[in-house]
Amino acid sequence: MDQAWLIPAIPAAAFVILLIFGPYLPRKGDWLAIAAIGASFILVFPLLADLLDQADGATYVAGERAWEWLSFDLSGVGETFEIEIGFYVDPITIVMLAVVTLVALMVQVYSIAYMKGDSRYGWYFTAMSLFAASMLTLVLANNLLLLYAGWEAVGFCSFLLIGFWWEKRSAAEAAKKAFITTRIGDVGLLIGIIMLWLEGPNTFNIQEIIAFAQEGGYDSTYLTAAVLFMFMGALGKSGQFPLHVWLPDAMEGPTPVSALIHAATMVVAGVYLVARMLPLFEVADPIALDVVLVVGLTTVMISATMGLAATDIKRVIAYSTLNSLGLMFVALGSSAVTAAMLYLFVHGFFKALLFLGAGSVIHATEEQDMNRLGGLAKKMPVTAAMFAIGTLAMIGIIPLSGFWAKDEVLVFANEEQPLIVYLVLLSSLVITGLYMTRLFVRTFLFAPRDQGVYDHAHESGLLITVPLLILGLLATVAGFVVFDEVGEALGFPGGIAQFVFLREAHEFEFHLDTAITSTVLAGGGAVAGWILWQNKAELAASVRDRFAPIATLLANRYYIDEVYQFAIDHIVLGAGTVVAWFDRVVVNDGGVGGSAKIGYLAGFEAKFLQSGRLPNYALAIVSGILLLSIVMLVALV
Amino acid sequence: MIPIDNFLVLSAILFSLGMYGVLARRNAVLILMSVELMLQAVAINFVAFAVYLYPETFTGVIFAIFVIVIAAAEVGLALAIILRLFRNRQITNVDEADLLKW
Amino acid sequence: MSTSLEWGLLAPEILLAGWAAFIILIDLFWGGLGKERLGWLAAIGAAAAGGLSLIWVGDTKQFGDLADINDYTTLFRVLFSGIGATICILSARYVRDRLLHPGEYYALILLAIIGANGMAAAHELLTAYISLELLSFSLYTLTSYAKFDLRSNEAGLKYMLLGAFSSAIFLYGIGLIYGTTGSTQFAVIGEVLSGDTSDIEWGMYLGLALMIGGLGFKVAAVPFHMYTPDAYEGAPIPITALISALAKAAGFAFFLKLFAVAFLPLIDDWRYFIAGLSVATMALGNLVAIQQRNMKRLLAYSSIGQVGYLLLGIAALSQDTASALVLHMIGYVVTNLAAFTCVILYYNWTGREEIEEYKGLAQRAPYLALCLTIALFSLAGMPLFAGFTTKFILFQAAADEDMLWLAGVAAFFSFVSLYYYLIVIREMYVGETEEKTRFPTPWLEYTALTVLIAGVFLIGLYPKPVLELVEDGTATIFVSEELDPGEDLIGVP
Amino acid sequence: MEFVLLALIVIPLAVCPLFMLIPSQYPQLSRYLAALAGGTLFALSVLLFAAYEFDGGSGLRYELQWVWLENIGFLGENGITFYLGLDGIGAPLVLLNGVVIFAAVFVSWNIANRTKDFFVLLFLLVAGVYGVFISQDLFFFFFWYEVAVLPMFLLIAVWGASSEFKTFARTKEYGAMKLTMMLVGGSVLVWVAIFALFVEAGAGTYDMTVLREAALDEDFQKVVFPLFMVGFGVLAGMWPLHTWSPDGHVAAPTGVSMLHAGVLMKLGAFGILRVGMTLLPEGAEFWAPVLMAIGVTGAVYGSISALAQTDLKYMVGYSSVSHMGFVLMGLASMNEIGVNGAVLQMFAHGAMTALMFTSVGALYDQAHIRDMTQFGGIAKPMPRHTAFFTIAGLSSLGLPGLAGFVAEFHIFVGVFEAGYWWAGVLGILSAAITATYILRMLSRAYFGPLNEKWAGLKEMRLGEQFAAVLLIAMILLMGLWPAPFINRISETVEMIPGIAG
Repeated sequence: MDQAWLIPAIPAAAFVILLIFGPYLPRKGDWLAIAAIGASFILVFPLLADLLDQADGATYVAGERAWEWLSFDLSGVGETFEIEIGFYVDPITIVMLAVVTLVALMVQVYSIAYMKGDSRYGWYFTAMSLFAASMLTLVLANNLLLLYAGWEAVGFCSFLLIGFWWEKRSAAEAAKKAFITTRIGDVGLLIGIIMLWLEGPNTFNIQEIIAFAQEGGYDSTYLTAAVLFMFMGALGKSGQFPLHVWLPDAMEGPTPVSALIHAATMVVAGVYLVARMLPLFEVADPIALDVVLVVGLTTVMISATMGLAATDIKRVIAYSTLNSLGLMFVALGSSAVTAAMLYLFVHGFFKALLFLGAGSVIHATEEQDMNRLGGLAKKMPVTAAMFAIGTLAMIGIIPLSGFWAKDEVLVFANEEQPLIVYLVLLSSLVITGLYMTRLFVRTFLFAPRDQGVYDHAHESGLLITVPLLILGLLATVAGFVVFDEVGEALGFPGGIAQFVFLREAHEFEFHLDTAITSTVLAGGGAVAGWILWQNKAELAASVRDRFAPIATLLANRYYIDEVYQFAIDHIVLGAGTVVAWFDRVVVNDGGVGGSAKIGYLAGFEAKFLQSGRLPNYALAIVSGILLLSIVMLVALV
Repeated sequence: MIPIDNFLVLSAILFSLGMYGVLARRNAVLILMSVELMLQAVAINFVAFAVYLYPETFTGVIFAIFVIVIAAAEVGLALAIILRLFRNRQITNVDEADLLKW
Repeated sequence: MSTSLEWGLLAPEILLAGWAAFIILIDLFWGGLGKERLGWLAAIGAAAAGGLSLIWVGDTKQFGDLADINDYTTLFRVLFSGIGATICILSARYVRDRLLHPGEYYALILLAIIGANGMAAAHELLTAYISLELLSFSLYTLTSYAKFDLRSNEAGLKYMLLGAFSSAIFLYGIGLIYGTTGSTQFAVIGEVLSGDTSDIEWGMYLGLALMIGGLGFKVAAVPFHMYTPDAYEGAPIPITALISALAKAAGFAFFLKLFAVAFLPLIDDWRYFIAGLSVATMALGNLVAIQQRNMKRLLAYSSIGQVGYLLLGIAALSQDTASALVLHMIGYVVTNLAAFTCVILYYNWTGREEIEEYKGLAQRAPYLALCLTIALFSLAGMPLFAGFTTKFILFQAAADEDMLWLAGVAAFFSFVSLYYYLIVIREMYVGETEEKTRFPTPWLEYTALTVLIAGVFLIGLYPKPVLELVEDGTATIFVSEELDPGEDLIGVP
Repeated sequence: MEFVLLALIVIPLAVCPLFMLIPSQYPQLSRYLAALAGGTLFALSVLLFAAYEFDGGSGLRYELQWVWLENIGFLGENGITFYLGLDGIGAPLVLLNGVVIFAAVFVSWNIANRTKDFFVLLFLLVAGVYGVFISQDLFFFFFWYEVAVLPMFLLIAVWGASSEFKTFARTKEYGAMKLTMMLVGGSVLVWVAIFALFVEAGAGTYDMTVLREAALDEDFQKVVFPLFMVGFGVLAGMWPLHTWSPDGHVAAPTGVSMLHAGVLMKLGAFGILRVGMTLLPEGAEFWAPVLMAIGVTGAVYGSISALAQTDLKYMVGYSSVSHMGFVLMGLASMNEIGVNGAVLQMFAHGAMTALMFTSVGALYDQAHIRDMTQFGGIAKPMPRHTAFFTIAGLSSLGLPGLAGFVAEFHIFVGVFEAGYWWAGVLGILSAAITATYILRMLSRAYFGPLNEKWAGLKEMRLGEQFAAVLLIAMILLMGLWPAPFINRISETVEMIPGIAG
């Protein structure tokens, strides 16, 4: 248990080595990065093993180890102000570690082929190792400050990797946008952390804070405010409703980056944070959880609808990610950690699969726009097959993992939340079915729209297809974890449900009715999508013309981007110009310059007293004498 | 005996006349004369004090003598400078001598 | 009855007078000596007088109630002869090139030193007045010494007439004080004024006001300062240096002694008038200086500003403030002479005195530029140099006498003064000139300059020795001498 | 070790006449001498920082006291003493000064005209700064404080650069004059406050350890503290009196603005802490909310106006104002965490700004313009330069793992702890705004397609790269392992009366 710190340390060490010696290593050191992430992946299992054999029955004892990073004693209050570095391993961490390390490994192997020949090939793997290190630190952190450190580092890495091809103006802008938006979110997180520390037990340790809160240490409105502030950080990082603008643009980065960061790991950090802090959400008054729920719902609806209009295949998948994240937050909103973590676990695989599939298409055809693709299935059978599995998993068709996890979320939504939530989710199922099939059909089936692209297409090499196959297998199999028998078979006493729970052991019930409704709706969506977009997609075109205004609205992403841009240009930059002008003209020329001018003018006037004529001087002397004597006599005599 | 006040008043009047002369006059020599007038007023003052108030010591009287001596020296010096000015610029009016200003 | 007039005590003054006559004779009869060497000769004379006056270090003697020869007098004698010697050395080259009759020129300088010595040594008003007039007359003549230069002439005229006018006022003041207190001895006046002065208030206060006015003229306090800029600009440069150093120093030596001994009992009455004068002087001196374009006029206003700080010392008069004032005066004199040396040298080379014409001096004469910068920074009160330490001690002493507001005003105006010093420095270092030729290095003047700059650094970095000297000096004027009332000049028993 | 402390002041002053002796035909010789002197100072600073450990009492170590003036006039026993001593707050700042001067020497390696005069003035500045950090006597504190301001005018006026803008122009003389006049103007207030303090304490000495014990009555402190606060605040870039900083830095040569923004601005904040808050605790207590308000305004105001700047140096100038606003906030929180944060921020900001100016200077030396809108994609020709500037930018926007975050975090916690939650939120907001303008500048000037005009740019000179690496080492050291700094600072901060737990 106490070698857990090795997991983030190895990629960090790799990062340092690659940073300094990278260019001189053979093949620019890509093998070192992959070896490092591989080692971290392998190290997860001993952790799991320790956790399991210490577990008595279904309750798991979490391992924690901490070292003091910085401390000084506060004279007045007697205690000390301490910041420590440590890790905390419990079931949620294990799930996260598994997803992160595995997907990272797959992506890095995939990138060898994908990034071959890139001028900054070495730098790519350096940044990837740094990302892995910081993500793992975030997941393992035992105190909020270390979590925040990992949080920011991950944001920085996404800035580096989105802006990997920074020669492109759009990539540079996207990177900037991503980092600033997440930074704005992090403002909330930092405030939340400090608020929790302020009124709490003078420590940043998460478990102590939660214990303190559960004993009713914080008063509820204060706690709600702190928790909502923290949720603001999760919003930024996971691209939820108000701060989701950066995720679609983040597709400027290389596809493996999108696969790793914007599907499986970074964006999920927000979900992990809320899952980790859920006890706080629950102690705070219910408004907190409702906010999470509402935000999740709005993101689900917005992303699903926008997915319909997007033409770039990566953007469609990005919207699907937003959609899934929305779902996770809905699950968390109804305090179903199990459902959320399960969906996260499963989503990591099939979303990475979809992205890598898209990557292989882009790698093969150098083309991202759906209107120019089509009919690639014949040329790229393996990619097409895997992409199909990914799409079906995303829609949530019965055997695949997507179904089971989505089903859990629906079950909870149905039981805990009012009906409206359940209905919204169901409608989102339909729309997901629609745009996912649209994506698959437009890319792989029917007649190719651009012959040049079609001829150019070829099946990608083994280095790309093998990770696809692995992920494809996982996407299908991972769902069965739901059944306890499968859990016991894997050595989890009482199945996975027991493993990942919050309040009490929770049984996966298989609600036949929700399962049927969800499958019917999802399948219907898929079929409708097939009909709409088959061969020349005339039907889709006619539908679009009829609902032209809605289509344009969706194409422009509800104009949210434009609103934000307007806000930034006019309000923020405008304020900047006004303040800068105020500073230069009023404070500087007016205030400082002005007072200097007063001195100057006073001197200027006084200068002319010196008229050069002797009687004036004599007059000055006489007036001096008179004044002096009169005042003296009047005052003193 | 004439009370001391008369002398003090006389010297005050002379002093003020001298001061007025310095301010009003434009010709350098006349200014000089007004200054001399003021000095004589001072001499009167000294003698008055010496005689009326402190007859037993000669300080006052000696002061008066020195004042007169120094006034004489002053006139000599001043006239030399005024002459120099006149020779150079043919002006005696003090207002015209304003090369040095501001 | 101290009718025993120990003439030996006045040896330095006698030496100076003799030396002046000697120089005039040499100039008259032995033309071969050359104007330049005459200057060095005069300097030797002045220095000898200074050396001679060191004999009386430590003891307190009186020259028959007229002058007392104690540490205070010795201190100022050395200072004044130092100033005289420096001025003679500096004006050697200037006189050779531009003035006639060098003999009388140097003689008058020596006479001026005698006048200054007399003012510092005076024990009673008459001696003080006579030496004041001696100093003033020699300065009037020296100011208008450049016979054919209109500006020197006009300056002399203004200085002369206004000088005479204000000394008449000063005399009237003395008369009234004599009338009310019965004596011209400082100690006796002090004695009488400390008694009940209810019935003699009118005469006393009017006398005091007139004396402050007269003295104000001599030290160029604000309402009476009008002549200073014109006199400084008109006079030949070495004489401007002489006026700014000697006249101010002698004026303050007398001012301090008069107010410390004679008028100390009335301190609570006149304190705020002097403070008012000081604020006005600092304000006008520094503000108008910002406008100046001519180097000499700038230094004139800067010296007016410095007078403001010295007046602050008198306004908050006490034993500590007096020694701080004298220290600041010494610092000011040394720095001012250093600045004027640079101005004289530059004038000798180029004949220019406008500030713009100092452009690019740093390239042409780096050492001169460096010394002028040091001097100006010292005048502004920047650390490492004399100005900072002396100002710090002076203002702190004033603050100690609960005149904190005045110290604050002084600190503010010393900050304002930095502006016009920086303007000169900017011209020297940032300005560019066409001709890049390096100036010839005048060795003698450079040694004098180096000595002065060393003085500036010494006072700035380690003022202890100088301050102790000054402390002994001022101690003597504050201890109440043994009084023998009724004792008078030539009193009849 | 006492003489090592003395050496910190003696070396820079001793080196000045040495420079004078070098004939101006051999600028290379004076550069080597400068590098040697810079190196020794750096080594000594590191030695002092490492060797310092707290041993009870007031935390003063390596004391050296020589009587300068005593028992004369108003000075009593130990009147003015040349009293050097290193304490916890001084140690990191001494290290900072050592690092920045060593870097500045390398950055100003190719100053062509009058090299030796440049180095003389530079080392005079350094002597002044060292003097302030280690002198324990109020007279000499002010003495060195003024010495540090003395060479600024010439450094900027002679070696600076004027700049034309569409709507206004800022010549280097204007920048130099304004900077010097405002700083000396500020010091007038400090001067008056020192006089008042000396008279009130009545101890006849300027020795700060004695003045500390002098129990000054409450309302006297309330009147005198604002004098210190505003007087030192001018140099610390306090909000309404900060305008000299952007203009001064735009006009100053790189090495000078490195030293100035990097170290000299810390003198102001250090003054408030060492003289204001230690000697006048109740006064500080009373004025803390005002200082907090000014600090927050400075922080937000600085970052917003930096947003609108197109000139790189102006942007860095305003960012310095903003970060110094953070320092003032830290000081105003009057509790230990906040004040620790303030001192940490002084160090962190020193290193960051020095690094930023090094990079901007390097760019300006080659491109001769600083308008970021005309640059594009410079990362291609100057990758290392971009990396260095990015690290500096990231540290200033408070990325964890770099110095900025550690300091800012402490300040925010301290501010919240002191109950000014509105100030804390505004502070964190201004950190976000900092992120905006830093990233906007990075993406516009450095990333994106390469503007052909700048294809000819070459990488930073070796000297500049060495300086940058040195500074980055400091940023990373404090970012990753702040324990050595915190341990030293916190012991001394505890000693300051009036600092709540």
